[in-house]
Amino acid sequence: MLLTNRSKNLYQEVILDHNKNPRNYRAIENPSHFAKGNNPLCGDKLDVYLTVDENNVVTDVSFVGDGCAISKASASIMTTLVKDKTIDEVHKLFEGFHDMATGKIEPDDDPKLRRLRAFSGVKDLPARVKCATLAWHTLDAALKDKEIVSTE
Amino acid sequence: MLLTNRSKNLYQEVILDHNKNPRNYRAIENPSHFAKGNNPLCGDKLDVYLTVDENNVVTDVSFVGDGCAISKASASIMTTLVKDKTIDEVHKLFEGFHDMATGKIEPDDDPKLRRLRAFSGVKDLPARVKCATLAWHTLDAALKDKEIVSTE
Amino acid sequence: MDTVSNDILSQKRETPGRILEIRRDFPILNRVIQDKPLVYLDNGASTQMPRQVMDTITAYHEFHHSNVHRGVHQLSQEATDLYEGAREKVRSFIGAKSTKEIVYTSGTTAAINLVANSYGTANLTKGDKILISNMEHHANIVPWYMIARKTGAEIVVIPIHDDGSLDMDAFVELLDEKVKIVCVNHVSNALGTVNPINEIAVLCREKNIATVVDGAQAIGHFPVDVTDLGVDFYAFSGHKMHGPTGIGILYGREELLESMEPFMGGGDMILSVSFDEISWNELPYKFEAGTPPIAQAIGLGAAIDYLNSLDREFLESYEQQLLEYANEKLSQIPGVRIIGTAEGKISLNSFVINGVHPHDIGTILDGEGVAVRTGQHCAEPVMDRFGIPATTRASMAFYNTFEEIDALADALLKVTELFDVTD
Amino acid sequence: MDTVSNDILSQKRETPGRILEIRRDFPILNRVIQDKPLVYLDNGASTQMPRQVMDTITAYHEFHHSNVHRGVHQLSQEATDLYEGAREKVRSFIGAKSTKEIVYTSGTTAAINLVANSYGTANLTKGDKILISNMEHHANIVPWYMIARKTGAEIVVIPIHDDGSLDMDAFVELLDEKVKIVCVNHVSNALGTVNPINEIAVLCREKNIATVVDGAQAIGHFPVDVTDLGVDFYAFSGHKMHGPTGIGILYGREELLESMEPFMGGGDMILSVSFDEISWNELPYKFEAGTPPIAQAIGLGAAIDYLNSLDREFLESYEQQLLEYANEKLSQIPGVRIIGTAEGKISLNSFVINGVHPHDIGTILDGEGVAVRTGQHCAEPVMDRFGIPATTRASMAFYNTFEEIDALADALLKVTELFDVTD
Ligand SMILES: Cc1ncc(COP(=O)(O)O)c(C=O)c1O
Ligand SMILES: Cc1ncc(COP(=O)(O)O)c(C=O)c1O
Repeated sequence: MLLTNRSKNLYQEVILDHNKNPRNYRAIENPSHFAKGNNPLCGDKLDVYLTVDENNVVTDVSFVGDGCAISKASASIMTTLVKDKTIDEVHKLFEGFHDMATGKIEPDDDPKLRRLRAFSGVKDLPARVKCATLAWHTLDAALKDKEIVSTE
Repeated sequence: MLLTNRSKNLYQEVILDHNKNPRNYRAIENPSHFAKGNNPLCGDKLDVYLTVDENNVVTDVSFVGDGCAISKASASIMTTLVKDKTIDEVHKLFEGFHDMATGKIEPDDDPKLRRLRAFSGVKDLPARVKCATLAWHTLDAALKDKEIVSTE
Repeated sequence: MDTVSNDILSQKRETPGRILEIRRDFPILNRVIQDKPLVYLDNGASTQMPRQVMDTITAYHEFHHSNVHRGVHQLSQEATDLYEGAREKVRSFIGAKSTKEIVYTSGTTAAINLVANSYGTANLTKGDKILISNMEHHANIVPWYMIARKTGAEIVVIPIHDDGSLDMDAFVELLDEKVKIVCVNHVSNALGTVNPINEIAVLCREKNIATVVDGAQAIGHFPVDVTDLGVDFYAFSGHKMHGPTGIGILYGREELLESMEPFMGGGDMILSVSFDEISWNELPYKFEAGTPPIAQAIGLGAAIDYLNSLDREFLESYEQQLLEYANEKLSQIPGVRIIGTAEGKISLNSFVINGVHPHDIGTILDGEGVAVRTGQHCAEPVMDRFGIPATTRASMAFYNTFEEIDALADALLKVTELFDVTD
Repeated sequence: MDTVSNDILSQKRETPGRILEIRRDFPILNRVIQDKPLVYLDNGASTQMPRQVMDTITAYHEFHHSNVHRGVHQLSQEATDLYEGAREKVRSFIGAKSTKEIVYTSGTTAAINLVANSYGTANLTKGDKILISNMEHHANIVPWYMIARKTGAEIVVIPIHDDGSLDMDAFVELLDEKVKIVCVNHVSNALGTVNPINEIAVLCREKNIATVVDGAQAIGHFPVDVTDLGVDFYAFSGHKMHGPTGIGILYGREELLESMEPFMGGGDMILSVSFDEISWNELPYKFEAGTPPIAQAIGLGAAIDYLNSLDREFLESYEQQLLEYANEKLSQIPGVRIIGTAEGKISLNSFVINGVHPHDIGTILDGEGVAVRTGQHCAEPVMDRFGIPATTRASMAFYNTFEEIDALADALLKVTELFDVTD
């Protein structure tokens, strides 16, 4: 089966896998932070849960929601990456991811983006950037104690 | 002085003369019929007064108003033509005039239109047809006992 | 409507030469998307424009442009003649009785907002009901929601069956004396369903209920006669019938339009203005404030000329063949479920695929040059009704070919392979 | 503004080569009217479109057309990029802070109706005052008249001086605590007057009064910076700046737009819809219901590109030379009186001729190929103020020439000879 480059770039094994078997797909009972994310354009909806300890370290993180493969895989991979990181590190990662998804930097520019490089293909698909970044925006909102965020 | 044909056709001596010296330009004290005409596009305003006797003959007719040369001359010439005519004859004349002004018939098609032929030029100027016919529409409205008529 | 036997459908079909000829009028159909020829199946969102309409618009700007109605000079007269001539074309195209019933607006949405504001506000009070079908586009919901909040009227939903057809029994039961307005689309943009507008209009006319019909998806697909249909208001957009954006039509029955107050104020819709007293112009100008979309109205007239130059009966039956062929092809793809299977449909298929989000389908299809729409199609209540977040929609026009349906099916197969979809 | 001595003016003047070159961009300027070359002096009603804008619109239809915002496919993305790119061009052209402040409408009239309905209704109650200048176009009167009737607010007129300038002393006196909204045009279409908008805006901002500025006649003639001006709302139309009909802009200060309810309802202006609850989209989409005028917005962007490609400072001073030349020429015609002689004016002359109705002047000029507007110019209160039924208006654009002013003067001389006018 031959897909054009653009789609092949985006729908890599890793994304298809995380879409099918999302990690940390559950609610946290008493999260210290929580937010709902919403991309009305395509109907993506995500809840992000976090437990942050007194040292500003993310000790647990999870998500629940409905959405396209891109948004789901992005949320799943995000949860695996931010666990055990400080809030500061999380913010830096978000920034880097955002810049990569919007084509401002290349994934190779920053070794920390290695495990997010699968999403670098969205930069050619402006309509999909919001799918890829929804989970991150929602996480960001949760940490800022905003309860609802929309990426439209 | 050379004017293009179209304007020359329209602004003939007879129209310029009636515009400058309108006939029957006065109010009638106790008219049997009266109407106000209004062409909001160019601000033409005309009052038409009529006295019709028991035999349906127009024994007196006059007008007062403000307007362009075409509408004023048309009103003036109209008053000179309908005097002493029966209402039936007036209606026929209006019809013929209307058909000529809108290009449906030629002035030569009907000897009764001889004295109205100066207005045959408006058929090439759709924006001016309403100016030429305003007085007649107002006369018609007066005879039908409509008090206000607008040709827009 | 032709019936085509299954034997024929399961084979590849050849597109008639007449269609291939028509395609030449549409330059955009030659576009290449990522090395693949464009397969434009997003006609429900907006249709493409033939060369003839483009040329008319350009010629207007090259030779005749001027403001309309207000000028004695020749360009203004020419522009007015073209602009009002287009109105007469619209009148005749939809079988209205008089050009007084043809109001130019900026689109279907603006047309319905006009009705909701001018007719709705004056004719609705607390406790009155507005019936709105469950398959409406937001354009025929949101304006009524806003007016309902203002007037205290209540919105009542006309349910639809599982196949996407209107529940006419339920509709008849809902028609009590509190109902003042019924809002239905002629064709659903999310389902393709063609509604029995004439039947609805007859029922409403008997009870003096106003019908507001959203014809946006009908007008480009089959002939519409508003007088035969017996509706009170009918709205549509130029860009859904191969004409320009920025122009739409509100048809309104003269008697009703006559009774309504203007929606917007400005130049050209008044007879006289002072700061204390304003009198409105006559129909249809009362509803056309300001400089109208002149070039767009003329372009719409050109689109009507274009459609009239084609054999519309043939096109309609051809579009039905496209639909049947698409049905057949889609049924062969694992995991596909078509949303909207009513008997009368235009050539449009909304569908979902087991476990694959429409957005992903849309992106992968785009990579194959196939342009479809994915999402809620501005018809969220339809999605709620069928319990799905969104669909993928392939919406055809008469210039689409059987080969393009094949391309759609091939691309969908790639999706199901990639996502490992089974039935 | 150049000052040109009378000696030079009384001679024939030669049009600069740069202007003759610009004229080549406008195909319609080659039109012949009854064997005479067209002299288009009706730019106040609508301006002509350069080839560059026509080509952009055609190219859009040939290569990129699709509905915007809602699609994942490439055409939709291209159309959206072009459409939103044009919004950014508009933002930068008028110095707005954010594209959130740039709302596409169908024209100036629709823009002002939006403000009157959304801002007016929410911020006016019985006894409040709306100040409206005596030189407004109906577009900035009628919507307020309609809202005043609904809300019980009162319209108060800001008087003008005999030269057609705003009476600023009277304005300052009128600014009491009941005043909620001030409506002024930047430039009067009937008089040509340029109003001191910045001064007005500063006075209003101090008192928390909203300023609604009608920029329809300003935008094509000189650079406008809404942030520098300090206004709250600013409206203009594409067709008055060499762009298409069917498109206009409402600039609104973000804070105010944010606080306002939508004017029209439909697709694209909502976040979510059910029959019970609807939530609005963010700025500027909240105010853009339905399929927007996509091709027209892109055409407006092209018009901005075109204007930016010219030396606007030179054009502005050239237009002032045209005005002075026209003043001189008109003063030589028997019986002519210019209405509107304020110090700051755009290149536009309204005038009357003793004993000759403007309609007759217009027809005779048309016979000479000279297109002027005659009538009330949708500004009846101006006519009432000067006690005249109508005027003849010659309104220039940068592509007009000194020779065209000569042609106007020659044609007017024919009028005065025909009607035997003396001073
Ligand atoms: C000063 C002024 N305001 C408003 C308008 C109305 O603009 P539009 O007709 O494009 O809505 C015009 C033009 O006719 C105008 O000259
Ligand atoms: C059924 C239906 N109604 C209304 C509309 C709105 O039309 P427009 O966006 O042209 O105003 C559309 C198109 O989007 C539609 O499909």
